[in-house]
Amino acid sequence: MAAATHAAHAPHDTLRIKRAGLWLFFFSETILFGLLMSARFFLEGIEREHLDQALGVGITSILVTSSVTAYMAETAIEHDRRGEAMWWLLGTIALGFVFAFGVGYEWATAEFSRHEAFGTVFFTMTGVHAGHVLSGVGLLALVAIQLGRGRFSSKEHWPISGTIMYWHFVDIVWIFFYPTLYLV
Amino acid sequence: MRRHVIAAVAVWVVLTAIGETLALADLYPTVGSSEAEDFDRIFRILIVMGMPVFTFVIAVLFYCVIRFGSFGKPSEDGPAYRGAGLGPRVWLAVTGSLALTVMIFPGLTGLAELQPDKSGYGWGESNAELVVRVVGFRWSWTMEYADAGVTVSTAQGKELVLPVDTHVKFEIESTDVIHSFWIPAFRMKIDALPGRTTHMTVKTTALGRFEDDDAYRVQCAELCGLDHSTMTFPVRVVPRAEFEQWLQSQKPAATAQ
Amino acid sequence: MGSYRIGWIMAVWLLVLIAVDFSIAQWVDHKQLRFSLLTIGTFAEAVPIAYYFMHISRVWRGEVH
Amino acid sequence: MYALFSVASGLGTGLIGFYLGLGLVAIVRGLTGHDAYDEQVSITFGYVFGLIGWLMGVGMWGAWGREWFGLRTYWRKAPGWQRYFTFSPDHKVIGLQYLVTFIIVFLLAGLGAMLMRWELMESGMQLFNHDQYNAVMGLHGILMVAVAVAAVVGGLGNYFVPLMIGAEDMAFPRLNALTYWLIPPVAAMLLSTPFLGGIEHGWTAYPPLSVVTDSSQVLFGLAVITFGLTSILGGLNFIITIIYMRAPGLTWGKLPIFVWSMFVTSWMALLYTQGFAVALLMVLLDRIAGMSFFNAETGGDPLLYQHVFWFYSHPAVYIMVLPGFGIALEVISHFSRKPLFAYRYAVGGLLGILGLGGVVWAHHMFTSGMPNYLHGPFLVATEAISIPTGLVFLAALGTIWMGRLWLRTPMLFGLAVIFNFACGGVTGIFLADVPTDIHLQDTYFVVAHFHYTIVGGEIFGLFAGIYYWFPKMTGRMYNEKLAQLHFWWMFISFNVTFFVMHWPGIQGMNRRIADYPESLENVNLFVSISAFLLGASFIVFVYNMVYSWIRGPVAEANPWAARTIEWQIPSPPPVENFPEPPLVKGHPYDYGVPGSVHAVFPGAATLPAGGGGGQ
Repeated sequence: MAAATHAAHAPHDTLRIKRAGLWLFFFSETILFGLLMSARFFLEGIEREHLDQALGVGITSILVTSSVTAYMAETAIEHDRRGEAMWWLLGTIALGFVFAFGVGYEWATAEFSRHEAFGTVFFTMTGVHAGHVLSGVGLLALVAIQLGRGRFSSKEHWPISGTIMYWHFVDIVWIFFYPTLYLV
Repeated sequence: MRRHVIAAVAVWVVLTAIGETLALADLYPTVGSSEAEDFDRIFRILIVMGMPVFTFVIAVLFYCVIRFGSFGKPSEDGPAYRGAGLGPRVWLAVTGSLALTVMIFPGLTGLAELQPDKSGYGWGESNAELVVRVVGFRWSWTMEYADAGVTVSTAQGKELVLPVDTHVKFEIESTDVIHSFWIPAFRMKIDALPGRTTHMTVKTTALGRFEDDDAYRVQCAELCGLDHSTMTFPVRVVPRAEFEQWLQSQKPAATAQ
Repeated sequence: MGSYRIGWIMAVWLLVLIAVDFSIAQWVDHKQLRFSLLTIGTFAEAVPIAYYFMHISRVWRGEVH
Repeated sequence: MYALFSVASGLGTGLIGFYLGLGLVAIVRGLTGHDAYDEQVSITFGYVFGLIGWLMGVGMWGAWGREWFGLRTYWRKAPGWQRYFTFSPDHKVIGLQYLVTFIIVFLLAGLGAMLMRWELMESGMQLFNHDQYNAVMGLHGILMVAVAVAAVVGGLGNYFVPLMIGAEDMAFPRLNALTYWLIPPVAAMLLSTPFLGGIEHGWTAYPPLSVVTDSSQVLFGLAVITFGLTSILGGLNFIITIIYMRAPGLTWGKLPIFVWSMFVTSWMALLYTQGFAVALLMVLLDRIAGMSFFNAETGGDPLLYQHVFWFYSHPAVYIMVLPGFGIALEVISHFSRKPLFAYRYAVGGLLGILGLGGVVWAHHMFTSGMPNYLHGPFLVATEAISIPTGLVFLAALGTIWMGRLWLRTPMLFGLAVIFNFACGGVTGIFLADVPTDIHLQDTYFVVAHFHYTIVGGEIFGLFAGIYYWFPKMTGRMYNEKLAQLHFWWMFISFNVTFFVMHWPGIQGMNRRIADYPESLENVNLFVSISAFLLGASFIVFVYNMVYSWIRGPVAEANPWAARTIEWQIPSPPPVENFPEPPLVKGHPYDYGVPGSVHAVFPGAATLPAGGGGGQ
C-alpha cells in the first residue's frame, strides 16, 4: 500500500527489485542444499552406494527436459503467444509429476533403510528436493490457471517468469544432487 | 593537541601499570600437572599482552569523556578530522602485527606443544606410562586401568587414583550422549563422544586429593541433561609406591566380581 | 529476448552432458578423478541454465523489454 | 476492535490448521496401521499447518495470498494504536511491533536469569530441582539469542533503514510484515516448552542429548526453524532495500554507518542462518522419522551437528553485535560533533568481519574431539578477526578524540559499547588460543565473555538506539534524569556482575550447572546480588519509556541537531515518510565542515541539515 502511494515519485525499477530478491532467495536456498550435500560427504565420504542407475539417469533427464519446456513457456509469453505458453506450461507440470513419481518409486524400492547413514542422507536430500518440486508444480499450476484466464502478456508476466526461475533453480539443485547421490 | 596526547599517554601508562600489577595476582586453582603450569604461564602472558590494548581503549575513553565532555549542548562542532591519512594505516599495521604475534606466540607455538603428534592430545610426549580408559555415561564415569585389569566406578570406592610424576594417557568414550572429561587441577579437557575414542595426556606433578581441594575432581563439562552438574568423580594423586599398593588392593575386588 | 533456438540448443547440450556424467560414473574407477570430472560436468550444466534460462544478467543489466 | 478481530481470526485459522494437521497425521497413520496420535509427529505437522493458518488468518491471505489466485488484494486498516495489531506493510509499524515484542521477551528472559542466579546463590539445591533449572537455563538462552538476533535488526533496522536512505518503505513490504507475524508463534512455542518437559539441552541443542530428550525439543526445533526463516527473509529484504532503494545521490561512500552495519548483518543472516535450521531439521528427522544423522551406532556422527550448528551460530554473534557497533558509531559521531573518523576503514572493518566470520566456527569445538589438524587454521582465523574489529575501535576512538562530547544518554550507552567490547574482545583472545581454551571452554569464563560481547556490545547499543531515536519514534522526549540513572545503574552493575564472573570460570566452575562445589559459594553470592541489581535497573527503563511515551513532553523534530535524513522530517514520521524524495548532497557526518549539507528536499525550502551544532 505504501509502495503504491509512492510509485508516483519514486520510479524504482520494481521488476528488477523483484528479480534480485528472488535471486537472493535462491542464494539462501543454495546454502540450505549445500549444507545437506556437505552432510552427505561428511558422513559417507566420496563412496557410492548401490542405487538404480537407470532410474537415476531417467528422472534426471526428465527434470532437465522440464526445464527446457519451462524456458519455452517463458519465451512464448514474451512473444505474446498465450496458447503456446499454456501447452509448454502444462508439459512442464506433467514432467514435474513424472519426476516426483520417479522419486517416489525409488523410495519404495530402495535397498537401504532410513535408519542407516546413507539412507538418512538419501531420503532427506531427495525428500527436501521433492518438496521443492511439488511446490514448484503447485505454483506452475496457479500461474497456468491465471494464464488460462488471460491475465498475462508480453508486457506483464512477472509471476510466470518468477515461477519458472524457481523451477530452473530446483532443476539446478537436482543437477548437483544427482551426481552426489548416484554417481560419485 | 600535543598537550592532550601527552596527558592521554600518561593516563594509559598509569592504567597499564595498575592493570599489569593486578594481573600478577594468583587467579588460578591448584596446579596439579605440568599442563596446568603451562596453562597458567600462557594465561599470564596473554594478560600481560592484552592489558595495554585494553587500557589504551579505556584511557582514551576516560580522557575524552573527562576533558572534552559536557552535559550541556556543545556550542560548536569539533574539528573535522576525517582520518583518511597516515593514522588508520599505522593503526592497521599495529593491530595487524599484534594479532600476528598472538597467533604465533603463544597460539601456534602452544598448540605445537599441546599436540606433539597427530593422535595425541595433551602437552608433553605422548609415551604414556599409564593408560586409563574412561567411559562417560549419564551421569557418572567408569575408570578402567587397562593394563592392570582394574575398573573403578560408582559401586567400588568411586575415586580416580593416579601416581605422581607420571605421564597418564586417558582414552575417553561415551555410551550415550556427549560428555566432557575435565579435571580443573590439570587444566585439560576433551569431550567424550559416543562412537569414537578421544585422547588426552597429562603429566601429574603434585600430590592432592578431592577431600582437600575440589580442583581435584573429574567434572563433566558438556551439558548432558538432568544431573549434569553432579556428574563428578573425585581424583587423588599419590606417590608411585602408594599407587602400586592401591592398584593391587583393587585387583581382587575386580576379579571377585 | 527469449529465443526458441537457445532452448533447443540447450536441450541438446544438457542431455549430452547428462549422458557424459553417467558414462564417467560407470567407467572411471579412480574416485578422486571421478569426483573432479563430475564436478566440472555439473557446473557445465548449471551455469548455462542460470545464464540462458534464468537470465541472471538481467539483475545487473536490467530488463530487455 | 480491529486489532482484536485481526489477531482473533489469525488464532482461529491457526487452530483450524493445527487440527487439520493432526487429522491428516491421524488418517495417514491410521491407514498404515499405527496409532492415530504420536506426540512428536502430530505436533510437527499440526504446527506446520497451524502456522500457515495463522499467517493467512492474521492478514496474509487478504494482502498476498489472494494475488496468487488472481483476486484483488486488500489490507485490514486500523486506526491509532490498533494498527500495531494488524498485518501492516508500514515499516515503521513493523519496527515498533518488533521492538516492543522483543523488549517484552528480553524482560521475560531476564527474569529467567534472575531465577538462575537465585538458585546459584548457594551451593546445593534451593529453588529448583535439576530438571527445572535446566529448563529455565535453556529458555533463557534461546529467548535471549532471539532477542539479540532480532531486536535491533527487526526493530530499529526496520524503522530507520528506509528513513536513513530516503526510501518510502522497504523493498518488499508484505514480506516484511510476514517476518514479524512469524514471531508470535515462535514465542508461543518456546514459552510452552516447559509444559512438555522443558528443554534440557540448552540453546545449542547438541545431539544425541537433543534426540533422546523430552518431546519439548520438537517445539524448540520448529520454533527455531521458523525464527531462522524470519531472519533470512528479513535479511533478504534489507539487502535489496539498501541496494535498490537509496535516495538519489546517496552513494555507498555516503551511507550512514548504521545502514552499513545493517547491510553487513543482513548478508550474515542470509548466508548462515540455514545452518541452525538444517541442524535442527536433522535432529527433528532423527526424532520423528528415526533417521540416523547423529546415531553413531548406525553410521551417524554427533560432530556433524556441531559443525553445521556453529556454521551459523558463530556468525550469529556478529549478527548480534554488528548492529550494536553500527548504532554506537552512529551515536558517537553525532554526539561528538565530529565526522566519523576513518569512515572507509570502519566500513572495511565491517566487511572484513563479514568475510572472516564464516571461517572461524570451529573455535567453539577445540575440545570437541574433532581432528587435530583443524585446530591451527581455526585459531589463526579467529585471531585474525580482531584486525577488522580493531578498525571499529579506531573509528570510535578517533571520533571522540578532540570532539565536543555531548554526554546525553544515547552517547553514554554508545561509549559503554566501546568500553564493554574492549573487555569482551580481550577475553576473547583467551578463548581463541587453543592452549588456554582447553581449560576455559564451557566454563563461566565463557559465560562472562559472551555476556560482555553480546549484552555489552549489542544490548547497550540497543538502548543507545532506543534513547537516541525515542523522540523520532514517539514524538515525545524521555526523562533525561531517569535515563541517566538507568545508564549508570545498568553499566556499573553489569560490569561488576560479569567482570567478577570470569574468576569462578578459571577456578573450575563450568557453565550450565545447577550446583557447584562449596568453595565457590562466596563469589557466586556476590555475582548473584549484583545480577539482581542489574535486573532491577530495567524497572527504571520500563517506567521511563512507558510514562514518556504517554505523558512525555513533545519533542522537537531534531533534538540532537543530527544531520542524517531521518531527523529532517517531522516526529513521528508521516506514513509516507517523505513528502517528496530527498536528494543527497554530502556526507552524513560532516560536522564542522562549513556549508556542508547531507540531504535536501528539492522543491521545499532547503532544510538546515543539522550542521553547526550551536545555531
